[in-house]
Amino acid sequence: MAENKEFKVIGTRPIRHDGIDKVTGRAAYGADIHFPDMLHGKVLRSPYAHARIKSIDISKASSHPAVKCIITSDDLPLVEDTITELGETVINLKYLSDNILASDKALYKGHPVAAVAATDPYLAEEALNMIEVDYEILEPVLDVRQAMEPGAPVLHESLKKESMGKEGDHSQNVASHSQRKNGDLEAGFAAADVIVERDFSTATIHQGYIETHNATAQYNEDGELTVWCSTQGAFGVRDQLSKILKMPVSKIKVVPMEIGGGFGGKVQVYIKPIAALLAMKTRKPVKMTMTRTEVFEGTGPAPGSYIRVKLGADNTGKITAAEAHLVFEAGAYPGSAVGAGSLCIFAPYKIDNLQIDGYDVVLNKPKSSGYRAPGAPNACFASECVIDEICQKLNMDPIEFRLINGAKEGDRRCDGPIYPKIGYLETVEAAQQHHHYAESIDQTSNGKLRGRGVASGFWMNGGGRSSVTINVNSDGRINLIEGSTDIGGTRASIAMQAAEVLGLPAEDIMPAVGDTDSVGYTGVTGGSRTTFATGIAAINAAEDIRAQMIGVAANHWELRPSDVKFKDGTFLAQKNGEALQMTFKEVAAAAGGPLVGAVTASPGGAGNGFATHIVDLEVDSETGKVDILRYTAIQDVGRAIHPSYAEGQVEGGVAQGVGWALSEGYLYNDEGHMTNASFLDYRMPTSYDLPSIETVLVEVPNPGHPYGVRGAGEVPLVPPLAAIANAVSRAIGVRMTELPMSPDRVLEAMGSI
Amino acid sequence: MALVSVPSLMQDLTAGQGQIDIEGETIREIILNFEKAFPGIKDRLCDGDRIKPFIAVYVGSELSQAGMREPVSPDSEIHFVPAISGG
Amino acid sequence: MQAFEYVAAKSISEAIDLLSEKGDQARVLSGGTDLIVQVREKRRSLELMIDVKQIPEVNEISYNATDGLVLGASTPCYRIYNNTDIKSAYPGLIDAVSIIGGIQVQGRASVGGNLCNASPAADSIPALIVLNATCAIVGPSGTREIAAKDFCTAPGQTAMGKGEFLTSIKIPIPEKNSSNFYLRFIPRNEMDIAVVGVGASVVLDENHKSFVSAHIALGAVAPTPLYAEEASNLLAGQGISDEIINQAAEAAQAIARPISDMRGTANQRKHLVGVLTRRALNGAVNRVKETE
Amino acid sequence: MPKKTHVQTEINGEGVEFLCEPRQSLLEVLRDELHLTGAKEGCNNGNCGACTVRLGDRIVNSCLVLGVEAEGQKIETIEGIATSEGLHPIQQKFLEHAALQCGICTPGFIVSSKALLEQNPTPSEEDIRFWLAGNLCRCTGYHKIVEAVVDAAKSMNAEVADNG
Repeated sequence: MAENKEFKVIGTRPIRHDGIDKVTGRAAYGADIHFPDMLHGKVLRSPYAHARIKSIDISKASSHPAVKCIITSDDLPLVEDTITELGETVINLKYLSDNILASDKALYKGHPVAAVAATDPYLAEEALNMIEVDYEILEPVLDVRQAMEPGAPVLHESLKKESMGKEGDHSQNVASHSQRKNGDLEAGFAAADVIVERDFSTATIHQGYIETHNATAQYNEDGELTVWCSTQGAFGVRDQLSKILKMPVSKIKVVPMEIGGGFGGKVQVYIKPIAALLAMKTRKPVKMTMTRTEVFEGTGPAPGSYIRVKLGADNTGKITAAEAHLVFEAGAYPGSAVGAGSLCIFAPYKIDNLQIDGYDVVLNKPKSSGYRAPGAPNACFASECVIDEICQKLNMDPIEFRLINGAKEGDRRCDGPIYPKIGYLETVEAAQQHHHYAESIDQTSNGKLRGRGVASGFWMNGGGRSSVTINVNSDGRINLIEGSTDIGGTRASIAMQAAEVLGLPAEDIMPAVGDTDSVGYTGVTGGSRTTFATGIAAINAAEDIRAQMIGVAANHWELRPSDVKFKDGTFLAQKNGEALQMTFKEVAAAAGGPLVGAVTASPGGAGNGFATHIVDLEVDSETGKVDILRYTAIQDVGRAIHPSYAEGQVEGGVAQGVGWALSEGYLYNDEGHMTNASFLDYRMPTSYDLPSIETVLVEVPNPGHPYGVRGAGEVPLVPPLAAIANAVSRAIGVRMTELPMSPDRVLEAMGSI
Repeated sequence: MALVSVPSLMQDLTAGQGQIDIEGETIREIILNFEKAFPGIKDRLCDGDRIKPFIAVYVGSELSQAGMREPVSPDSEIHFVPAISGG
Repeated sequence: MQAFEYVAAKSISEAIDLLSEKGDQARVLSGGTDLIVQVREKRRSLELMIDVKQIPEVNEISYNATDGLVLGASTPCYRIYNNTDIKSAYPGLIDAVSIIGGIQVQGRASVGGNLCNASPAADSIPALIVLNATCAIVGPSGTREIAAKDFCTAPGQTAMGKGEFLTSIKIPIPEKNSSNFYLRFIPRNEMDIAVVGVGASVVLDENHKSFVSAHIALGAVAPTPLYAEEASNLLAGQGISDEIINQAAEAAQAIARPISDMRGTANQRKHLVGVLTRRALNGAVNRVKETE
Repeated sequence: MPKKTHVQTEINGEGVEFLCEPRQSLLEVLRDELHLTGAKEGCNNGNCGACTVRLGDRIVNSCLVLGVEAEGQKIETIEGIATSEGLHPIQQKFLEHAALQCGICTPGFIVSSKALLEQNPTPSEEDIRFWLAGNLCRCTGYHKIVEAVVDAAKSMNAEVADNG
């Protein structure tokens, strides 16, 4: 952790402003909302993975005395089958609407088909069982490669393959094909002394946030809709509600409650429009919360994938050519993270000859959604494993190999654009110098096989729109209202940037997350954008306040603003040879009224994120069980505003990566029913499954941010899958190419079963 | 003249040419001149007067936020790349 | 979750009357860590839960050097592993009750409940089988005892009849030079259901050179927990060696009839029976040696 | 609506009476009837620990306890852990070590950790990781949580030393 002597607040570790509420149980999360007269909503979900909905009979259920309202897709406004821009993403409205309540077809087990509002949650559940749905059961398709086969069951009759503006001629399950190509692939492979080509597959997995989705809606007689909910972006929810319900955004207020984890899974709406519709029809507050099983079966998981990578290098270790073929599960509707995966797969390296093809494929699983660096972990698992095998074939140290091939400022990214200032090589050098890498490990210990793995990862990081309002109180303390929901301590990291500008201690800034009526448009807390983009908005607002206060001081001293200087929270001037000075608090008092700074910003220049991880682990050769012994994660964060929370992002990403690599994955039976839709059998790591994780924050300041911030939240999940796979493969002497590396798969790879 | 990289999946319209110098001070002008040289290009890149949602435009190393209005300097390098969705 | 009635029975006879009256629509509630989830997830329907935790007999632990252990069926795991007598006499039982769920579950879950839930993967049952435990059952027609190895008859099914319920588990005092051990395999280090579980108890000669007798029981490889009789018998009178332990492990594998499910494959389970049987036997033997 | 039962219990040192259906869990009673929403529902089947409360002399998942079973019991929830003196040392150390991110699992972790330190004032890292395995956290990777509990144990033992 580099010293930031030039800063007063940045780089320190104050207690987060919302901390006390969260350790005392007072913090109000979405499910903590209660209205005395509220109704409870429940969703009827398809028991089939693929079925035509012939009819829905709600007459029996409607006669239930506790039932106040029942809705089906007929109650949703008709929306056109067109792609439109929605906030910061693009989406087909028909698909968006059909995923809320299925219209003609149910496309996955758990797909909502109807919803009930009743006076009691248990009675709402009872009423669901009285709704009679007539299904025509269709054959499901659950594997991307099978879904691409001619003659596979087709999910959407209207879906035709899109490839860079060209539309296919017949309907099938491949939603899109993208390609990135540079140089001369054939020549590149011809120049290679060693070539490795392998197929990889990764399971469908879930973000696993501990708080399930929830929404409470109220509709007033004047047509104003309010929705209290758990979301990564209140404005994104407002945009989606406006499109799905065909309501003007100004009629919708979304109140973001505290959020119990998102990781990309709380951007897309699910029950929010249903709660809204039930509230609009009953004119009563309607509260809905999902069960854990509903979350697994009915919300966007991260896509499972099939990836083929071919890589060539010469005897000096220089990569001569790289080829990748990525096929991602979109789920029931188009839009997987294959685009991001294709962009990230070779991003840490300078490769002159390459071709990357990405395919987005629909199949009978829930519509996939983002999960922390969407697509990149899948993609880099494949590429970083092939690189490790190349290193073995060349008998070359994997860190050395990365130093030879690593990308730096001025090199060309795989899809053409030139890299600005990046810190990839700095993470590799830090790994090389780290005592973890210096200390060797024994290959075996009491019958266990040990291995060390190294892998790198990339995430582009995002900018986008953020808004911040700063109000200076007469006592000199500051209320800061931001639009970014705080999932991991961003109230602190944003307040600290404003505090730095104003020369105040972090504690003098009181940050709050505003609802959509009380702060300007702000994009989702996602894309590793919040500390960067909302931070810039906060810095700009603070600079505005500083200028206003210089004016106040000048006015007070009867000087020109240009005569007043500001240093370390004090205003200074010279008048008739006399040194004048006022503290921030004195000027705030002198202002004689509130000072307000409101800013909206949409900064580019987010600055890419890179990481390099080292893991030591142990394989029980008799049971196939893998235990992580030691983990070191090195990441360029540009500048750590609050180092503890930057480290926390890394440690959390590593833990999720361990789960993805070893124990997590959707299991399906032949009918397309998930067989492990609970925290018992969807195995996320517990505290007893992990060692202490050592984090090294490298700081290569991002020129696109006044303090050098780079997004830090997503890239930590990119290297672990490959790092762990490389360590297991080196420990057992067999290449592992399928995730999760469950004990039975390890035993099979070793030929024990 | 700005240097435009032609996406591989569009090179069927440029007779395999991967990089082409094109006049223009905005992305709109670039695309219109591109269309003059290689008819059909505009339909691939645009819906009416806007860039298709699944295509992103880079001018140099910066992702364009202004779409068709994005200014272009003579020494700019322009890349039409698949937009990132699902993130 | 369906609606149901709740009664906290104050006496065994009250519980028996309610059970006889309601038949399979009544269920005894001890820790509830299985029962409540099953009803909530609609895997079991009932009209009445009979809470027996206020009946003294089902909640007591008593141990003495002549009769051995009487363990109230509803005694939660945390009281069992905090009991010093049980720790020294039946370490294999401690192994099992220390890994059922997390600490919170162990604050509620009971060995009686584990038996009555009759899961093939129940952790405590193989441990009880190798300790020659018996289950004390009361019912309309009085009291009877069933060997732990005969208690489960099928997944979720027990040897208890209408109106009967389990009041306590009895375990004889351990013989000299004996010890016992239970372990399971799970993908994580905690919080999973056993992919395979194996319990072993051994009695050694004074010099700890050979087996006087041994018992081996298997979990999660058949519709009920299994007593591995041949594997157990072939160890009796044999010198302690890797060879004989491997033979026992192979004999145990021979009776395993595992299925493939979301927790493991049949092949994996068959393989693990061998691995865990070896580890359980060695674990028990080492405990005898350590107690010197 | 099925008949409700009257239950008399003690929560965080105060006598409390409530009505509930037998099928309502203690968690539902705490949150929906008594509006003590500090205990959270993460899985509703005993696998995440977000609903952990103290019941008598041990901790339990309140989603696996019936409200009616609270009759005559003593219950402690996250709301009862800070006193008029201020935060409990464990709460303070969670803040100092940044041992929370989204915070949804935090009440469960604090209730569990308090129970651990009451019965084992000097736990090893291994003890802590084993004890807390019934509490899932998806944000932190547990590293800072374990550090916070270790440090809380230190400061609590120091206090004890000072007072005696």
